[in-house]
Amino acid sequence: QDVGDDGDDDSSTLHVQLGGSLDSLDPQLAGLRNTQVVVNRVVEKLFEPDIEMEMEPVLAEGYELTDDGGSVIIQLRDGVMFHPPYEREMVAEDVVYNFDRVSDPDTGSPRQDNFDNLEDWYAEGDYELRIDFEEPEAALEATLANTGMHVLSPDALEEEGDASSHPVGTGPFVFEEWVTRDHIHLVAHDDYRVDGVPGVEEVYFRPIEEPATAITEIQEGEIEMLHDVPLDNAGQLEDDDDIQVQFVEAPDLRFRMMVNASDNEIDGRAPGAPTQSQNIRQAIAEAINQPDFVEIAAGGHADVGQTVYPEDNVWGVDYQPFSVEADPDRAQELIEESDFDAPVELTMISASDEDDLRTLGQLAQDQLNDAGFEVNLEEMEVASWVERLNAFEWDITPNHGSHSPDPALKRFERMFWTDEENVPYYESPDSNADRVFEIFEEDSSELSQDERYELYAEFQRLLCDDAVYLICCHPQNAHALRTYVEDFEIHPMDMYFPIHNARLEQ
Amino acid sequence: MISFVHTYFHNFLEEHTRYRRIYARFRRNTLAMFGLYFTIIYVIVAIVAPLIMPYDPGSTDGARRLLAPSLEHPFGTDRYGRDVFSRVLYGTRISLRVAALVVTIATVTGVVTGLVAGYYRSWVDEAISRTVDVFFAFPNILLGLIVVAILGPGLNQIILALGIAFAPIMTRITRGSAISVREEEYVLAAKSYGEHSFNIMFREMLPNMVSAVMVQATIIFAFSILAEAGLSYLGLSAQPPTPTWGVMISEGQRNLQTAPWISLFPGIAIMSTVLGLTFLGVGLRDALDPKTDVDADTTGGI
Amino acid sequence: MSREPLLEVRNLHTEFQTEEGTVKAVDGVSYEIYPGEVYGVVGESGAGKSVTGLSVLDLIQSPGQITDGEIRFDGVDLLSLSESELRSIRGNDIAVIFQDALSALNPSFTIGTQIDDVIRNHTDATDAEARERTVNLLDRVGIPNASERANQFPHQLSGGMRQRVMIAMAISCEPDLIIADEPTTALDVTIQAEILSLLQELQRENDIAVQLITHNMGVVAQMCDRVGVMYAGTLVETGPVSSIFRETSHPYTKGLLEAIPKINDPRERLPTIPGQMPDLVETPSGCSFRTRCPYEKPACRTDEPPLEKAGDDHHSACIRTDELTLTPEFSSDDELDRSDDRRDEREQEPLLVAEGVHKYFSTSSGWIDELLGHGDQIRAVDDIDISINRGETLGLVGESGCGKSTLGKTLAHLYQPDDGRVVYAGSDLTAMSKRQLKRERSNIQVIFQDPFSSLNPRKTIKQIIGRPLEIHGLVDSETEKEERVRELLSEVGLNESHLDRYPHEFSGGQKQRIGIARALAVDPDFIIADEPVSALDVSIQAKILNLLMDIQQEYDISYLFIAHDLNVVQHISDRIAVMYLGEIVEIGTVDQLFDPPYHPYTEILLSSIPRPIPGAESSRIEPEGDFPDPSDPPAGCRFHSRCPHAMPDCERSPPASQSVSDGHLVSCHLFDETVMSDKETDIDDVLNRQEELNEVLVEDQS
Amino acid sequence: MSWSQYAIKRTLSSLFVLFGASVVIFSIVRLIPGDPAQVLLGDTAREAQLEVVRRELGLHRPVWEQYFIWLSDVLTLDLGRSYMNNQLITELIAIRYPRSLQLAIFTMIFASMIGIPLAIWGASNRNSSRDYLALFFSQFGVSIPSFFLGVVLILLFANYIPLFPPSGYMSFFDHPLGNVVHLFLPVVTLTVINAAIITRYLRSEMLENLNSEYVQTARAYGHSERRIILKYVAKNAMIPTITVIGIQFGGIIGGVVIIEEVFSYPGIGLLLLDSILRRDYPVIQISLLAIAATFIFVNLIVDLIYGYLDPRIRH
Ligand SMILES: Nc1ncnc2c1ncn2[C@@H]1O[C@H](COP(=O)(O)OP(=O)(O)OP(=O)(O)O)[C@@H](O)[C@H]1O
Ligand SMILES: Nc1ncnc2c1ncn2[C@@H]1O[C@H](COP(=O)(O)OP(=O)(O)OP(=O)(O)O)[C@@H](O)[C@H]1O
Ligand SMILES: [Mg+2]
Ligand SMILES: [Mg+2]
Repeated sequence: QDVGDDGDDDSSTLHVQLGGSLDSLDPQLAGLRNTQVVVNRVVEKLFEPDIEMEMEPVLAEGYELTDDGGSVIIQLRDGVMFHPPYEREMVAEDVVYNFDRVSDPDTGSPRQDNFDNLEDWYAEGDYELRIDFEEPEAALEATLANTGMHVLSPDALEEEGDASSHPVGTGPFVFEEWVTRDHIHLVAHDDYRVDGVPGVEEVYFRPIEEPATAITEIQEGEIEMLHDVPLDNAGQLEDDDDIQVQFVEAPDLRFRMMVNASDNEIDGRAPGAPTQSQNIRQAIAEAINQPDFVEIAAGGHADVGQTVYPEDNVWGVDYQPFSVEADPDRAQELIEESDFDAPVELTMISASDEDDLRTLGQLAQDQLNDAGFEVNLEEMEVASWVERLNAFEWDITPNHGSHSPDPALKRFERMFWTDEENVPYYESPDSNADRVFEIFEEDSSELSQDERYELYAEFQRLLCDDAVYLICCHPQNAHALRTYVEDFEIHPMDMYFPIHNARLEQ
Repeated sequence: MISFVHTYFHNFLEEHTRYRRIYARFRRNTLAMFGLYFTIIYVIVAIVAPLIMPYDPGSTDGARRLLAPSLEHPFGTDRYGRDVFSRVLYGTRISLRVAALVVTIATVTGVVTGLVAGYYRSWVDEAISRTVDVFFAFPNILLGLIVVAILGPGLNQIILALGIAFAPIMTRITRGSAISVREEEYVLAAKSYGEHSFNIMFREMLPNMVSAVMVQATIIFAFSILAEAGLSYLGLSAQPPTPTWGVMISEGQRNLQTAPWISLFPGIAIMSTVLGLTFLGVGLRDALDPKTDVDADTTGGI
Repeated sequence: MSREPLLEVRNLHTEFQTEEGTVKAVDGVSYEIYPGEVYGVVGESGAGKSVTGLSVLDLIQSPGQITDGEIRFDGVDLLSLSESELRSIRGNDIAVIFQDALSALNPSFTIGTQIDDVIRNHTDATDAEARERTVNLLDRVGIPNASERANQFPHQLSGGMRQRVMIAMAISCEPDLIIADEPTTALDVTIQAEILSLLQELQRENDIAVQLITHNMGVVAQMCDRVGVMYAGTLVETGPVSSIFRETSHPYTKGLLEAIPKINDPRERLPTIPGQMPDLVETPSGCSFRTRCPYEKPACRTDEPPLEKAGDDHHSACIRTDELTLTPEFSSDDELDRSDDRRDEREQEPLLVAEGVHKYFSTSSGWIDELLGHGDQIRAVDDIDISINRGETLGLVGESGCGKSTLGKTLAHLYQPDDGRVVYAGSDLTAMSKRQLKRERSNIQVIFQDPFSSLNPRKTIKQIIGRPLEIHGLVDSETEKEERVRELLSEVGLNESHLDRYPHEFSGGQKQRIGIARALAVDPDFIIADEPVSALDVSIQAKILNLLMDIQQEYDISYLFIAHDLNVVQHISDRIAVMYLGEIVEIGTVDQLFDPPYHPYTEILLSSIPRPIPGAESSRIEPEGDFPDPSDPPAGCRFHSRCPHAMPDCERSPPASQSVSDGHLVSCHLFDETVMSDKETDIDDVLNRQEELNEVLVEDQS
Repeated sequence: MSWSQYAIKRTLSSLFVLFGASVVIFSIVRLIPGDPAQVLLGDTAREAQLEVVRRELGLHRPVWEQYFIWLSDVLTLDLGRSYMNNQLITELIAIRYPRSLQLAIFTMIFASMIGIPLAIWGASNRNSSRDYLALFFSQFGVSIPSFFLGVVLILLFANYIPLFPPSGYMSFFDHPLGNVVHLFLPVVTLTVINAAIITRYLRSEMLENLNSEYVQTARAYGHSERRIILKYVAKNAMIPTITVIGIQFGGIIGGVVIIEEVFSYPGIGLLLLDSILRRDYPVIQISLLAIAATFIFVNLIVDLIYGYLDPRIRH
């Protein structure tokens, strides 16, 4: 429930559940996905994918590539107003200011890599922004739509130091108040450039982690929408006549296991760890029972598939080298082919305060134990998990969540980075690592869409064969809403939660 | 089984009048006897759990998830398709292990520090007591939480954490008891014939503090089961696939409306175990209480 | 008897259901109390005295129950009354005074409130009236500043004051009968004397009947008109106090009377009663005393003797009453020459010498107190010089809290003195290393006061006595140890087969014997006996005293014998030291101490002892005020605040120790010629008075 | 020792304990593994970025230096900002703490209202069925895990019979009714447990006092059983019970972690749990300090009351 709600049901207040609380409201700095869910409707970017996953200009109006493809000139929308009390029109300099901020190492944004291919950016007048590339850019719109490319009010940033507790942008909602662990209050931006948007006067985001609680709350009508529908419990909500659940295939969601193939001793990796052997990794892949993951981890609302992108996705490939249901016998055979004897001991780390990770980890543990492995599952808090993850002190770990819909955006996964500080974990000798990195590093901007597809299809197949990046299933994105919430249509990527379209039946 | 234990216990106590009197007092207390029987059953279940579990407590099955209690699955199944009954049985073992080790750690630490503080008094006492005061400012569950945050989650860490968390109360109880026992003249007597301090503490004083320590240990035993469950509820205890009751309750909470049995049975298991232990503890205290233990034959001439 | 009895108890039976069986605590007791008389009930511990008293008011709580009998008060059968009718009698017509006033008073209400409550409970006095009456009562029982004191809590008062409060409460509703259950047992002799005389005064003034329960024959003799002697739940003898003492007709009463050490009695073994009281669960058939009775006949086994007439208003439950003459054998030797059997000439070589010993305790608890300057120093032992010769017994007396035990423990080196030296057989204990000290520990041993706490309840007798042997390497093997423990047990008169028993299986007296055996185990030369008999009944006390004297004779041991009872101390000692507030005020041989002159404090102590001689004229000298706070002792002479002879000098300067004759030291300005020379009062006056007192004391014995 | 002397002494020793607690808090917080910079930036952060953040947070200084900086900040009430969202910690605490306080106060009021009469009622009818009822309730209440009771209550009163909201919080000033309704289930849960503890403690105190000699005196002076129990015994038994109630109160404030988690009640417990998970050192420290300080403060107050009512303990 909320604080500050005036209580009369003037039916223009929306209460929305969030699956977890936030750390920060600074969209350029925050690590958690939920921050994006909330802030994306307060602070906008130049582009954003629509529900068809087509890129749509938001703060931009259009763009023109220079002939050599080395630069782009982006026309900005005019009449875009920052929120009060920093009300003024947004101009190209403001975008430059934001780009400077994110790319500046001193800011400490985890989104710096967005700028890896951007050489320079400057305003050409109030409504034109010019960007020079290092290399021609294949996925320009997607890059500009990426997390961290938000345009915050420079005035507000100057005044407050950062946006972590008070984000000021140009979006349909104005940030009003945040009481940690309690609620985030947004109100309609009256001067928003689109008429009739947003559809409600106020939104309260309430973090409710406990699924049972969230379900009760929406059934009681205490809240109108669940952002994070536990897929497991979706059936229960669907049974309720007052509630509808929207599902959509998510291009960016996957339940996956990372398998540590590295033999890099600098990272404290013991020599001769079993997962350095491709046989063992493949045995692991054979041990995974995808339908059980679909049922248990996603309550049936997921698709099987072994490659990074689901089959129906633009980048999807039809490639399933391992049995979809577990094949313990095959796994045993693979183990026998390796230098290891069953049961093979594996160290799995997982996070105890992330429901999905726990489920993935525990399921995988049981399935592996049935197929000739002995998995020591260590659950820890996310904070420790991240630390362990980065220290590579594990053989296998569940991971989940979303990332960019375009594989060319080199934010694929931390484990593929190859700069000085970040040694890739994936460079095991008996693997396709070399070719994978080659593709990863390859500049695809010159290529046609079909050629790019082929390239990344190969990439996915190689990755799949190597069994370093095991897809358990592709969960769907789902939201639940009371039936009197109208005009809301689910977005395939849950961080673009189109709450500004929702309105309440009078 | 029970009657065997009963007889054995009885014979053992028969040997000594003091114990016989304690046992007689204990036996008249129905609740205490209930607690004793319950605890015995609990310990037996913990020991033989692997033999009587119908299923592997960690075995998942997508096709059998969230089944209501039936003959096949007396307590139903959870969302992983695991058999709740087997898990509850196995959980007994875990909670017994945790509780037994926590009690050991807390008792050994608490008794040694409490005895040293109560015996030496002066600055030693001051240092120990103030440290205990400081620890007392943090509720048990918080101490556990912090220690687990430091050591990382896991059964052994929980055991250590709770051992640390419960030691101060044991220190306090022991110290209090040591201070009063120290005033007894036999302590002075031992000193007067040159007994070593260590022997005075552990051979003269400690045996006379056994009942206070034992009663407190039973209480800690019960409380550590509760505390472990609480910390597992927060996801900080044993690592999967080890089932602990607290983890089961917290896991079941997400399916509470549709499959309440997942949380309910482990909850009942905790409750009845702790209840049994509490009755046992209270019964013990009443039976051992020196105030009711008046020696009737100490009056009269020579 | 022309008057109607006020209280008439007939054939009272009170039983307790316990795990061991039914305890027949009161087993057919009949007696009556007439208006205005003091009826004493005596007997050893556990005889059923208290239960009898409580039964009168039907205050027996579960698991106890009055199973039979009749209690008539003022003609009304109390046992037939309803609870509320009984309540209107309790405290109003019959009041009770308990032994331990601290626990008998409610700790969290002021004493004023507690008395107010009683008054308002039985009268319709308003709050203000009740309080006024309370203050008057407190004033009446001798509490200074009564109106302020009324607002204090029990723990803020001294022991004597608390007992006065209990008395005030008892007389608050002008009862006809007061049941006083050992009202002075917990108090020091000087305070006991005050309380007894207060009680007597009030009783006479208001014509109140008193049932006085006590185990002290002296108190009985001094206070009572008639007496009932209880043994094992029954009354064995009852009658006027003088005939009980002078025409004793029950062997038990005789035993009780003879076992008391008396001033001027010869230093020899005391007559004792053998055996111990049977437990009240399975009383033997016939006379319950027969197993301990020297006059037992076969008939005693079968017949339960009824109370039969043994004289005017004198009854005794012994079938041989008529045949026996049982007048106690008090020594009648007026001119007893004590130097005969005292060893003052022998072995004057000092064994243990304490020089300028100080032992202070701090009352602060922890560093915060110290930081704040809270807490004071209690000078428990303040500059004491003392020496004990080989083979002698030095008695140490003084009021509770004066530092006797502390001195004892310091001499035994259980406490490290804050200043001064303790030299034992020529070597300085205070300068010794731990190792040396440990060796020395076998020479000095301690016997403790409380037989219940001085033995570790979790150890067998063999372990308890054997441990010192092991520590000092006096035995080489387990069998040798066992052998030696057996020897020691028989030495102290215990059955050798009791080796593997635990302390709780022994009676108090037996435990004390075990304690003595433990002290003897390491073959010490010097034993500090810290009130070894204070917790025991007279009959047992006599046996322990005998044992201690036997041992001394056999092993040539020196004793420091601590007690607060001068009678006991003088019985066993060669020399006596009198302690007051951390200092020794007088020291000398028994003769020197009891023949004037002596210190005013010794004089008070001596005069306060209730003597077991009915009708003896009270020669009590009243001290002034209470025992002062040991953390804030009076300046000058510490005793001046209570001294009847206090002079201005006494407040100013502490008296130096004066040698009045060979080995007789007194710390009092009265005996300091430099102080007294310019005084009006002649020292001779003092001496004369004291001479008279002494004559009275000696006469009493005949 | 007069009461005021006692009060000064107790206050000083409380301050000392508080100081000890602050040292303990500060040092254990440093022992928690996990790099706050890493948590702040997420698992995709790079080393250079982490270093910047660490510097910003002052994590590069020696620990003892950090402690004294922290202590002086706390003493000047400059509690700093959260690592995570840069919120002023003073504000965070000011919002969260009163909620837990409200929970604790309501709980203790109800628990006392139930526990005290129940104990007196039970003890005054020793071994009757009423006594057994009180005894059973008290044993039952201390045996049930709070979170389990909470879960069951949610199931019963939020799901099956939807009377109360299962979670959340409403400000009393904006929504008096909503506030009360939201407090209902957590307060009931905590009340059952705490009332049981009070009952258990007070009952045994009562029984102990009923065996004491002053009760015999009161009987001997004709006071009625009713007055003996309700006036004499109850007062004596209540005095130490106050201490227990105080300890419980402090315990609730600190132990609310679990109950706040069950009911998603945004109090200081959840704040603490959250910040432990996020390695938000400044918030962990201050929350722990606030909890410890409450506990120490409540105990101080209770001891002072105790010392006032029962002058014996001043010695
Ligand atoms: N509440 C009780 N339960 C069981 N036995 C009891 C109880 N009260 C007294 N007795 C027993 O009754 C007997 C008489 O006790 P009582 O207290 O009257 O003795 P007493 O003569 O007053 O002794 P003392 O001088 O020690 O006070 C004792 O054997 C005692 O053990
Ligand atoms: N360990 C101690 N700590 C503090 N004060 C003490 C200690 N032992 C004794 N005292 C104090 O020292 C004074 C003397 O005590 P001590 O026990 O020597 O007296 P006592 O003459 O043996 O008395 P009693 O006849 O009651 O045994 C008392 O005021 C006592 O309170
Ligand atoms: Mg008695
Ligand atoms: Mg003493």
